[in-house]
Amino acid sequence: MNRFLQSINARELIRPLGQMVVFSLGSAIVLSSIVLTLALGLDQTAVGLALQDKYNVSLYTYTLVNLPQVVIDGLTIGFVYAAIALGYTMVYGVLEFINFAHSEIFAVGAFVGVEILIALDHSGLLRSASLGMSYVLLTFAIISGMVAAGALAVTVERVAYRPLRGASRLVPLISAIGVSFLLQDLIRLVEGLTTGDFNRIFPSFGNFDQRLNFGKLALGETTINLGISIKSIIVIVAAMLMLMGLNYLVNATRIGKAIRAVAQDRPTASLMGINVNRIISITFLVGGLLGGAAGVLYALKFTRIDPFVGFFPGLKAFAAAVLGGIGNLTGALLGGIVLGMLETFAGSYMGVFTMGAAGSEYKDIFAFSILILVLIFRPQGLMGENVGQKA
Amino acid sequence: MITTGFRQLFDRFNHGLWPCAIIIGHTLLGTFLVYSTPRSSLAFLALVSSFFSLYYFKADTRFKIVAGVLLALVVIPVVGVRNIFYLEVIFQICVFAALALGLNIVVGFAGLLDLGYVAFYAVGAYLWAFFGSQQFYVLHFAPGTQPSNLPFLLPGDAFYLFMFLAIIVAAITGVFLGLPVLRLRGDYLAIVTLGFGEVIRVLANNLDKPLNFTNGPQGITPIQRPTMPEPLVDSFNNVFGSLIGHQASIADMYNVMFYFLALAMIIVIIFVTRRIDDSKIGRAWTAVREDETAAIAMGIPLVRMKLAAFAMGASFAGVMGVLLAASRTFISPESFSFMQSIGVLTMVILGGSGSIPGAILGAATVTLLNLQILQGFSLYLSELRQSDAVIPLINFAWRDLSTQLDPAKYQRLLFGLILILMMIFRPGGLIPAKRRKRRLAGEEAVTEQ
Amino acid sequence: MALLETINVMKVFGGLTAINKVNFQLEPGRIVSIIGPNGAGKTTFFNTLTGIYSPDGGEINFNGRSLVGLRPDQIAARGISRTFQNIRLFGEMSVVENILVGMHVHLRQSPLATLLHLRKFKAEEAEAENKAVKLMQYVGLRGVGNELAKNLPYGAQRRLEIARALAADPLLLLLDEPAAGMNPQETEDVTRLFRSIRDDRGITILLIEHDMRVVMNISEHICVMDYGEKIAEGTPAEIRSNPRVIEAYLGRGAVAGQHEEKLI
Amino acid sequence: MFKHMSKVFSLFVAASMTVTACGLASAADSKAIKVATQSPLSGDQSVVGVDMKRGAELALEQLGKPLADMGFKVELAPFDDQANPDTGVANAKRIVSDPAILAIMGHYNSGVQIPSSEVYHTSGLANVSPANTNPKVTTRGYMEINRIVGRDDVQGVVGADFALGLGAKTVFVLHDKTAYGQGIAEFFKKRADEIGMKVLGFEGTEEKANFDALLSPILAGNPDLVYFGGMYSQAAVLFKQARERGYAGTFLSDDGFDSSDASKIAGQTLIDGGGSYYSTVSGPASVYAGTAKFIADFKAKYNSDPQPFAAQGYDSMAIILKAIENAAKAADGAVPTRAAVAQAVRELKNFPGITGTFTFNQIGDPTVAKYFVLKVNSADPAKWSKNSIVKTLDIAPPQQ
Repeated sequence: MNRFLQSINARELIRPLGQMVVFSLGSAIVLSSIVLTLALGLDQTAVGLALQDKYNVSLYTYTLVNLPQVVIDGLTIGFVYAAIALGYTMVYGVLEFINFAHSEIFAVGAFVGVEILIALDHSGLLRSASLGMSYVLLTFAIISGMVAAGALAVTVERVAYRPLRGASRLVPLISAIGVSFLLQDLIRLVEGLTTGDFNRIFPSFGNFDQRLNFGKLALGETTINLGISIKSIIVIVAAMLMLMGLNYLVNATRIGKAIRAVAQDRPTASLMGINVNRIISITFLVGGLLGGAAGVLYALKFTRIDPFVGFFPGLKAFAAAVLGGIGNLTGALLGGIVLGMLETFAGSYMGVFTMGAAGSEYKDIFAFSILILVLIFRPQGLMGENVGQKA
Repeated sequence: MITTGFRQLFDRFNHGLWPCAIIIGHTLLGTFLVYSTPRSSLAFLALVSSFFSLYYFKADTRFKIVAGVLLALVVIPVVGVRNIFYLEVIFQICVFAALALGLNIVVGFAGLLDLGYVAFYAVGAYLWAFFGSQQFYVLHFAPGTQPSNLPFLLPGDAFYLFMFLAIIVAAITGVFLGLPVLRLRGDYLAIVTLGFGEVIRVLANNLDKPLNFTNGPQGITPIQRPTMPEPLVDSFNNVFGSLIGHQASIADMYNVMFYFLALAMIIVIIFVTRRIDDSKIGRAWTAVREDETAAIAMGIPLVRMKLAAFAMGASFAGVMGVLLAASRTFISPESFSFMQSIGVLTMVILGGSGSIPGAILGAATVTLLNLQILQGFSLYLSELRQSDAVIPLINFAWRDLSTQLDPAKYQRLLFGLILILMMIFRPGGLIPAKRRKRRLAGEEAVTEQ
Repeated sequence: MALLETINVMKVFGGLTAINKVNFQLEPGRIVSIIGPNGAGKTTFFNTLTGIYSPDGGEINFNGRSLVGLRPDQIAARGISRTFQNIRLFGEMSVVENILVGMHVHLRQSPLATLLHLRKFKAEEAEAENKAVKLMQYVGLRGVGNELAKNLPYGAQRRLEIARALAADPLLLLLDEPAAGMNPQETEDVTRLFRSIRDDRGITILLIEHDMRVVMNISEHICVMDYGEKIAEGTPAEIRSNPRVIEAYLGRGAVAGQHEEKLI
Repeated sequence: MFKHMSKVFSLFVAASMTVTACGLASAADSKAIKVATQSPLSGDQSVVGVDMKRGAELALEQLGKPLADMGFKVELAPFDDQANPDTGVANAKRIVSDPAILAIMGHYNSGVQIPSSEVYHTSGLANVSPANTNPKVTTRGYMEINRIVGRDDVQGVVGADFALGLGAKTVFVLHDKTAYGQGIAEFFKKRADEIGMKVLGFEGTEEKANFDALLSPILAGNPDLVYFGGMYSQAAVLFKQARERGYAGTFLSDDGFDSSDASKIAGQTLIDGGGSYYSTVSGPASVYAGTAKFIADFKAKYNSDPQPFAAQGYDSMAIILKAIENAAKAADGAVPTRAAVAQAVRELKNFPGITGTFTFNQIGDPTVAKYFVLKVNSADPAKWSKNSIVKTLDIAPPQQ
């Protein structure tokens, strides 16, 4: 036991935690100062007056009072993106390949988790569960989702990607797009045949829907409840655990060492006696496990899932991974947080700042525009290394 | 074994007068079948496939041209006016073939994976939709609240002008998008173009405020069509009326007209593509696709060449957009989803990336599958389900077959399967691209292997 | 005046200095080799000359004009052609087409002429094709004009790469290990080819090569690099006896031993 | 590999031959009539589209008897428009080219209905739309095109008037950025402005899950009422999240909200605070006995609750069957022409359906649309049908 404890490299466990704090605070401070400056500048213009007319508060006060909640919301969705982005970045780091089907692997995880909970709900177990038990059941659902998604990811790699290794880059990417579409309809087919309906709803149990309130902030005639729901906390904590676990796996274990070796130089790793195929399978397995967990967490947070549920979160998470520097685990975290924050800030304030001309319907575009901008000025992403082109 | 047998059979008949006889026979058989069984999918397939025997069999070029012209300009319109569904299918095959040819330049020639290709289609469609409708006078109304009886901004014949304008506007959009993103590596480019496709769709969906440019999700209607010359209708009816069995109405003639326009566009596109492919630009594209570093070291300006490919692909899509807007008289953002981009990509990959006949075959196959065969199967299953039929051996009543198993529902599954299987088993596509064999002076004859 | 001149050229990757203040002059019409142990920065030097890497300091002048800040294609258009250490042909294109790609910068071909197949377009294409066939034959390839480049045997691929580079009518030809992987007979053939390229066409040649027989046989001048720096320069005879070169190749101990020997 | 391909190909050819053969066989029946449906059966909108088709299927099964007694064999020909105008138009042309098809029930998306109905119009094929609320559907004035749902410019107004009646002074209007949802929301906003309510914000969103960003301005304004134009699948998620963040006001939505899944998603949050309401044309069980029976029958047959517009699908088919019957009687039991069927649809007077009593005006809108506003009474999805009527309105559509 003691030997085991010693073998755990404490620093590798703590490091990502520190990074999370830095990234969260950093992006919160930067974005907050931007919107506050904007608000101050626009306070006396038509924008401010229009708001005064409707809400009876100055633009600056409105912006300031809303800030804490916006930051909390941004962080929550940011961690969801980060959790999905880890799967993309793992695979990309090793194979330099965009696993386009990761979003559907995520969806399968969500479906398996939710179906298990629905079955438990029908058996009455869920409603009678104590608080502690409900957490156990949730964990069980998450683990089931992980196992299913992990198995699927490994299968997909074996069937649709492995035969294409060594072909030009676009070939496996197109195959991955194919897998993504195939899986969407397969989920639909299976759900349709078994349940007759593919819209599935996360059953309500435990205390996950409750909200911890931190206090009230006065805004004109109304007050804003500052708080965070328990399910959001679960999402954040789980995402943190996932990142820490992954970080540890990659940086402090034998398998991690093998994964890094394969990522750096596949032929050499193979010469050193590493079973490259096995390591690649493990990479997909890990990516799938993470995706499955993220799927169940997503269903917990947002209640309703359908076979196409993976597409948009997947796209955003991919954008997050690229933003942070794809192939870089810390980058995925940073990218997720930054993207989540940006999106939430844009969605929350754009309508007010543009007097309703452009509102939260543009938040997806906003995320993509940022991605394009970053890629133009820093193609390797925020934390990626600049790898020179080999001639 | 079947393949070799088939090939031997093919070779035996592919010389002398056989090809001419087969082409004529095939066309006549197809026409006869369609005539005698006006709603049979198979008969229609037989007719459409005669284009491919025209393509595959070796015959005198002049004969092929005459046969092709007769088939495209006489047989198809006549059959199409008799049954407008056929004409619609052919029209859509033409539209998608044009799109596939455009995307083929980007993906097949230059090797740039563009997942947002319909964005340019949308640009063309909305260009004409805005100027060719009343939308200009609706700028200050929220969607749905405009008064009726507004005038049109431009006469319908401005359509032809806008077909040219769309080439330019779509090309500029292509350059505008391409400039920042074409420096990116191939797989990043795929995702960024995917994002761009979404951006255009979301813009189309949301630009109904502050000024109502696109009418949002309600879409723009009515969009004008070019005027139909009366004499054309009359002469068509005079010549073919008896063959068709009834008088073609103006609406029928519009169908024929848009089919002709789409066909003309395809011919122009093929002509342009082949000429460009066979010049220094085409070689530069292939070089860039094969090896960017080597290409740039040979003095090929990478970004400029990629931009050229992007702009050219975009302009083809732009023209087809204008055509679509006019033929439908209605445009809404739903036509420009990611699904459409993937559909066109599937056509290119299925037919053969970089192959012109491949792109057309891909477009024809996917469109036929989607509009005719899968729907046909579903309808057939639905009929069986409403009958008392039973599968004999296992004693399974069709009535109990779940509607979840209707093939028409699984378009995505089909696209996915095509993409995966083609990549694994036949990455070159159904008709792989071939390099042109040159007759080289001073070279001794090259022996075929 | 020197055809190519580098002044204090630097290239740094991360913390690693791949080329350190290299000063180098290349007189027109000569055949010059760059040698050095693996990882000495030779290929990086080529990549910096051809613009694939932009230098982190220093000047590169070619034919009297600076190359710094130009894109690789612009540099190629100025008259520098190259081959690659690990052959980089356009595998799916035919042999002739590969050579035609090399002529890219010299072909006019306005869009209009291309689309309408005007007479000047056809004439230019025919002339280019002729030239390509001649080039093919010049480097010793016969009867393979319509073969796909990827289907050629190894030695032929090397030759094709040289033909492609020559197609641009360069002033300077950079060859990166052109004899790698060849048998002695083939090596002798290409060596003769290089000399005739210089003699018949007046093209200056700069090559990286490990095969010392080739280097000593063909070079009029040799430049030696180690750890990103130019450590020696001179005629083959001078280089052969230069102690720093021997040290770089054989390690410090060997040189010390040699000195001891002399002392004794 | 190629060998496999040819095998697949020959299988494929054989299969399509069977299809054709059977198609030919069935067309031979002289008194065979088909009614087509078009709705999205695949893709993410198929949830609604499939149930629309099922509604029609159920109607044919239950109400096909009079025609069967006259010796007709009525078949359903369901088409998948994939929510895509291109597919819709192609299907439309296929439908009109089949002379056995006498009428069409469809579509879900106005974006598909409008171009497709141009085809029905040129071929004189009667179209009864169960779901298209866009005014343009009927304002083109086509003889063949009818709908049984109220127009955007009616339902939006109903919602706004009701909100005022509840005493709401400030509202926040949201919609789902579809032709349907935005159409209703635009008219809600317009009416709200006219009758003096303060519209704090008007936003559309395609988001399906994470409404946090959208909720910030709503909670900051704390409106008396939040209106959502669109489907329950978004509205219920949004309402739930708003309530969890402490919003205490009232929710109001449109007939897209009329699904028990809404309370499966949002549960208790619909009851808390100011409660939740929705306007609908589909009468609740207490008014229309047919509705309760429909829900029960639907559940028995398909093992799931009907989605919004399933009942309208049922009614559309019922109207079509009745019209065919009338036209056939007028033709002395012969197969009626398409024109006669289209005429018969228009001429129906006070047809009793499960979602209302229908008479069409001269452009094909129901002359009087009966609107109910219902209040969600229970967090239990099973008790959705017990939702109570709080208001009933009879509104005639604008005459253009």
